[in-house]
Amino acid sequence: MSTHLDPITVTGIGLDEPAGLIDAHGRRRNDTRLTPYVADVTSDQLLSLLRDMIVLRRLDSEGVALQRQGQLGLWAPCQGQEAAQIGSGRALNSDDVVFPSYRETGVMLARGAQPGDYVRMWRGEEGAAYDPAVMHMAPLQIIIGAQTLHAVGYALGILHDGSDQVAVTYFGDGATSQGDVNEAMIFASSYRAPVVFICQNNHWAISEPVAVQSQHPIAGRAPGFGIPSMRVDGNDVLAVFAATRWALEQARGGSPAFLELVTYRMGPHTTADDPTRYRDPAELEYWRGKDPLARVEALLRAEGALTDEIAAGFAAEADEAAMQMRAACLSLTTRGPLAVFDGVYAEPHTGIDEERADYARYLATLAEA
Amino acid sequence: MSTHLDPITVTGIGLDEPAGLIDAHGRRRNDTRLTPYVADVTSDQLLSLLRDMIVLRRLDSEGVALQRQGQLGLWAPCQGQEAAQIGSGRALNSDDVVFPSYRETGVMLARGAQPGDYVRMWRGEEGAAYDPAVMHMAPLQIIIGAQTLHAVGYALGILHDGSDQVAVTYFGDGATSQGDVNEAMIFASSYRAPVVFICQNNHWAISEPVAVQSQHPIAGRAPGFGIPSMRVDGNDVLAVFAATRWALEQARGGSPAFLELVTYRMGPHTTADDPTRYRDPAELEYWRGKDPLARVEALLRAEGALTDEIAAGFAAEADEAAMQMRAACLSLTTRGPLAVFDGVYAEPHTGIDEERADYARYLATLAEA
Amino acid sequence: MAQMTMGKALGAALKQSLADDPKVLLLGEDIGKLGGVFRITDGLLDEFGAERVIDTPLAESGIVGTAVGLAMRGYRPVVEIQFDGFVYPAFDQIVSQVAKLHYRTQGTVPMPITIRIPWGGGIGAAEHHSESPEAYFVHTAGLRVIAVSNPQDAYTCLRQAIASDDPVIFFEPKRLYHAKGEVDLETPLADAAPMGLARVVREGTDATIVTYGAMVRTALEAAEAAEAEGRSLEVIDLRSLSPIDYGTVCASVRRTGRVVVAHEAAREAGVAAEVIASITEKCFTWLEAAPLRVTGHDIPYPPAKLEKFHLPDLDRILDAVDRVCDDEQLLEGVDR
Amino acid sequence: MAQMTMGKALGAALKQSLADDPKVLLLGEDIGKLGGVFRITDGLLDEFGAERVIDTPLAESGIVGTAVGLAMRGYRPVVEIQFDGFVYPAFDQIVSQVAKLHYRTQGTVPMPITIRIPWGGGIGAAEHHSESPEAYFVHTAGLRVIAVSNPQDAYTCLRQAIASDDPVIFFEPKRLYHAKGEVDLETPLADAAPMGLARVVREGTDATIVTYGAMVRTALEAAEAAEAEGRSLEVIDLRSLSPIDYGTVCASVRRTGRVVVAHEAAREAGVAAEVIASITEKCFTWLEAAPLRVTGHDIPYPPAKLEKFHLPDLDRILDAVDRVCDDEQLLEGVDR
Ligand SMILES: Cc1ncc(C[n+]2csc(CCOP(=O)(O)OP(=O)(O)O)c2C)c(N)n1
Ligand SMILES: Cc1ncc(C[n+]2csc(CCOP(=O)(O)OP(=O)(O)O)c2C)c(N)n1
Ligand SMILES: [Mg+2]
Ligand SMILES: [Mg+2]
Repeated sequence: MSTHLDPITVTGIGLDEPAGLIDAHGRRRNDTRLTPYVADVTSDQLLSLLRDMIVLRRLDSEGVALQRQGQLGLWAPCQGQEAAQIGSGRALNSDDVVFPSYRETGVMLARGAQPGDYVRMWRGEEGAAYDPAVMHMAPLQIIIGAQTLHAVGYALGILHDGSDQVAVTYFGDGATSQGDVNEAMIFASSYRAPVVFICQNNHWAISEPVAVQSQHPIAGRAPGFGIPSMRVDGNDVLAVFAATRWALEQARGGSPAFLELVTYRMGPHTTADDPTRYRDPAELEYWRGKDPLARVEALLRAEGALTDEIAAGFAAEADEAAMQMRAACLSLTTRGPLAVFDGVYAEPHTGIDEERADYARYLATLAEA
Repeated sequence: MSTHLDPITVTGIGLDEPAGLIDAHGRRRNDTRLTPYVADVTSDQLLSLLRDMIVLRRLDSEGVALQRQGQLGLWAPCQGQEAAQIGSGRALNSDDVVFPSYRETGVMLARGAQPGDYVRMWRGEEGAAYDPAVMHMAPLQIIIGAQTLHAVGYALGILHDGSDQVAVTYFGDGATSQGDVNEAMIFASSYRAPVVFICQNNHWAISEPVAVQSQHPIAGRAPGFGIPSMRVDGNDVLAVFAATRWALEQARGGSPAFLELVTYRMGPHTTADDPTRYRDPAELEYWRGKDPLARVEALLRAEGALTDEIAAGFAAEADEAAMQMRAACLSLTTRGPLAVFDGVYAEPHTGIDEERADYARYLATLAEA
Repeated sequence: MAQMTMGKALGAALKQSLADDPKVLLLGEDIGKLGGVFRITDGLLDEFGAERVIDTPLAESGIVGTAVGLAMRGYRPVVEIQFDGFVYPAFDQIVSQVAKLHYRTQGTVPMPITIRIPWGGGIGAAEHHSESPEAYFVHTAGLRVIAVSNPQDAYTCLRQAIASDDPVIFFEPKRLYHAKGEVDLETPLADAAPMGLARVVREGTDATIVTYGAMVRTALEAAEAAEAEGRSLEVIDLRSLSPIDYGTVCASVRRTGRVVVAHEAAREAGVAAEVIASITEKCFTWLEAAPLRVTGHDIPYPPAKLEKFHLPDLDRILDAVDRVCDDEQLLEGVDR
Repeated sequence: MAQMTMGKALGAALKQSLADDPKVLLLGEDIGKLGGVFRITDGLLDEFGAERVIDTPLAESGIVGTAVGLAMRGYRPVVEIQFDGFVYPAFDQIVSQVAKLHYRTQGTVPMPITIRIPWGGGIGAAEHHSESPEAYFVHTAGLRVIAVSNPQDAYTCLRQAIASDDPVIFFEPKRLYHAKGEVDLETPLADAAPMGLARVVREGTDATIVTYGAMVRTALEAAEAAEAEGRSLEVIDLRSLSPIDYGTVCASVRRTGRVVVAHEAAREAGVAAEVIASITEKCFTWLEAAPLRVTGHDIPYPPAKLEKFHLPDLDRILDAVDRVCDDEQLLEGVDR
């Protein structure tokens, strides 16, 4: 009997070295496609990307801590994906609109999230973490891949309005197996929708290595749909920044674009997960060597832009942000019982009115007793 | 405002000439990839492919006639696709298993369908046209693309059984937009399932030109999923035969394969359709010039294998097959009222028993009245 | 007032909605040049252009998911699902996104999407072309569900559905597409009865038939036949399947005390079960007999030649009316 | 007899089924090395290998569609849907293929597929992780639907479901995964009560509570609390939601005359509506009061912190019992 039912679990990363601008030792590399897109990026800007990554890592570990302490129901850590999220998120215009999955804490940061925004949903207080209109960001999406179609529809609206905004959607390597994500590429291609697909290939979909989904580089799928794509070192914040600019340029120029950001989920899938059950510790070690923060830090230190003082400042900012997030979390209050009926419909609805009334009657009997 | 919401309707056929072995004038062409696969094909075999195509065209027009005469509820003509269906269907081993869409009359023919098999479903007598086990062919599938996943599952079973059969699935250009078809390619690739995907790109999905689904050759999508593919002239029966052998070889060798057969739906989508509402008559004329029957006839006549006498024999066989189909159609009987409950469940079911009994009671009251 | 078919009335509603509000867009398979397989959108491409009457790739999840994004951008997408049986690939986007997004965003993001579904059997169609999936959507909180039975309601309710800030699943009985009726195209939308209300389409005193869609006509025929036998049946067209207008339904039941609920869809956990459970709860002391269901059997929709044995018809409705009115037979009935 | 959690009992059932029949295969996301997010398949990959315990790509339609093909090849696929809210992408394959293929082929092609769904709320989970979609499947002819409430039934019914030649949607209440009970692993399958039967889990005389899944425990608690107040409640665990064992249900209702039906799922066109419509039809003359429903509200599942205001609990069941037993309050009730 064949053993092919067991998908090969060797990933394609060695096959096709992703494009990058900073190597794992923090040295600049040239890339003919990417370099032009960051010619204007100063050390200060790179520092500011590093700052966001440092703050993000701190927020992320605070999220884990809050969950461990029972203050959050769940948390989906993004440790290891800071460059992918900050590098791409920071490349967007403020009125570009993001359609994220649940793991995009870093994109939220790049979009200017307020402290409470990070925790409201994970604490189970509300369905959406933030106001989508304020953040220019759709609610975090849990149904794998569903948001990619929303992005395409939104992008059709952009086209229709004649605006130069772009819809940008984030999803994982696992998500690429969903019909929706493929349909999204097809719709985007047929309508030339101004949408950028950003796949963070973090090598795992919970316990499944990326090879279960794809035994070939994921970025290789998009061209078949007529969508130009790039496979980029997702742990290289400068490369991600450059590639995102490239992709946005495509989108503003009339074509969707696709990025595969090759990165790694250093933590568990969520705080409910135990990766020791399925993951070789050596793999984690290997990826620690490619830490997205370390390499840009090394570069900036080597180039003299990052000093101990600046680093200490960033750490303090990060601690402050984490404290604010914690404080916001602890100050969240739970709505009352009848709030469960709020917002189901936008217009009056006899059914919900009757149920609310009956539930209020019931609550009154409890109060009496 | 952009006009991109109107997908471009120029198809990619000129972009990338599909592979072929017989040109539109009935002259042999060489193709380094395809020619080796038909080195053994004699004139007699080619004649026999032509015979099937002639019979198929006749059956197909009889189906239309039966529908017009009120004997069938619907018919999905395959005129123009004879080479695609006969060329591929005849290349299969008898125990390969086909997962068709609703338009695969020619594949049914190649699989040895009995006269009644062509009409039973379209007349509305039964859900399945034939016995799947006898035909090695799943029931005709109406839900676009659903059968492609069944083929992959079946192919996993083949792998598991260590058999050298292949699951072969047919679908249209429109179907390639469905999530299911993309998921099927992904599953097939991950498990290296012995499945052949045959897309008959007949240029239309009802009224939508193929460019609504894809503005690039459809065969270009498969390699992105890690599936080798070929884009073949679907009106060239020899090329289709060759390409199918190539694809089957891939599948028996441990890899799925994908064929795009570039062909044309010369008739309406179904007998319920009116293509004059959306199709330029010049396009039809253009494709008449590429008629799949005409070119192989021309070749066989030029090579002396086809004589008037043989042609007359084929025509007579075709008439005979059509007459048998008509006779089978007219002799079909409708099951009685209580038959609606048959076959819902494989095991006893109290719910259905009760409903059947109640309906029988009701029918008895009618009989009394 | 104009005489027109339901199909034309639906087309007129789409046309008026497109004309009234530039945010209205149509999406679907073959709705452009072809005008849809039922020609409901006939002429709209020419009049409003390919930016507003959009032929989509062949993928229902894609269509509905795209509509969600358009709604987030402030549009009012009107989706045509080609046939009832093809809505299931879009089920996830409808149930997990369309129905929930307004709630998920604490009411900040409305989902003014209308999903039109040519619906039901009785037209001798192939498999998957005669489904009655309404109960799935009625059971899904966050959606409104409308089912029309005549050209006037088709026209008015479709405009109301499109104008609604809530998502509406809009069922159009295929076998009535060619049925004609008077349609008032003039009355301003604001003056029309809301789509949420049921309507007593025939008054009667002995029993109430509650139904909707194509079955309204069958129920009216049954009521006429019953009248010949001296039985007076009230017929109610629910129109809105979610929410259901129990005010109208219960008022009738309290008068007649006897109820038959009819629909084409399967019986188990169908809309009739909902109606009967609610009627029983709200009108128990008025009921003189157990409310009965007349529905499609709990079987997959059968092949076309057998559909007449599946679909409730006049005789099956009258059979149930007999049973609900005949207290002796009723007692026998419950004993089996 | 062994004490074990429901989770372990389910794992034992899978293991036994894999051991008994080489045609049984498991398919799902993360069911291999991880043993599933709930660890139900823990250890099975090691024991039976990757050819029989198959981690799939992340696509539910793909999983179920693949299972259909495997079933056509003669296999008995057992699918794990990771959470209730992720079954919707597979809805088309379930409704149009799994449920209909046997009928479509005039009974020649069986579909012995079991689709396991970790199910329901009460565990403080994120959105889409607490759904109760059972009514969708109950309404779908061609499927059987099972919902278990204790380790023994979990073990026995899952083995029966896998052995059945019909497709079974198998609901496992997540919040009981860790609840322990006695499990008899020895009795041959042929000697066990069929999964299609309901079970009286507590006898009583004043009213009948009909429920299933995690709510059985809540109903039992309610019955105990009621007993303290001198009211005797009978509790029925339906187990099979399609078909429903009305023999057992009606026998109880004819004794008590009063009924409350409880479930977590939304109320409109839910399983309780089905049960009440059928009870009313079959037991009308025995009913002393209108049967009442205690269900989740007709809202999308709320954020975790609010779920306690959504899920029926002991008090809400007792409230309904009070109303169903108190004829005066009942009359008030119906008037509102
Ligand atoms: C439709 C659906 N199926 C299954 C799940 C359960 N699930 C949540 S996350 C996840 C893995 C996703 O992997 P990937 O797309 O790579 O994203 P990552 O978590 O690595 O960021 C799964 C299977 C889901 N949320 N939605
Ligand atoms: C899920 C689904 N959606 C829509 C339809 C309606 N429909 C039937 S055939 C068809 C066009 C199919 O086009 P294509 O895949 O190119 O196949 P062809 O008919 O050209 O052979 C459509 C939209 C369907 N049968 N199933
Ligand atoms: Mg991942
Ligand atoms: Mg086609």
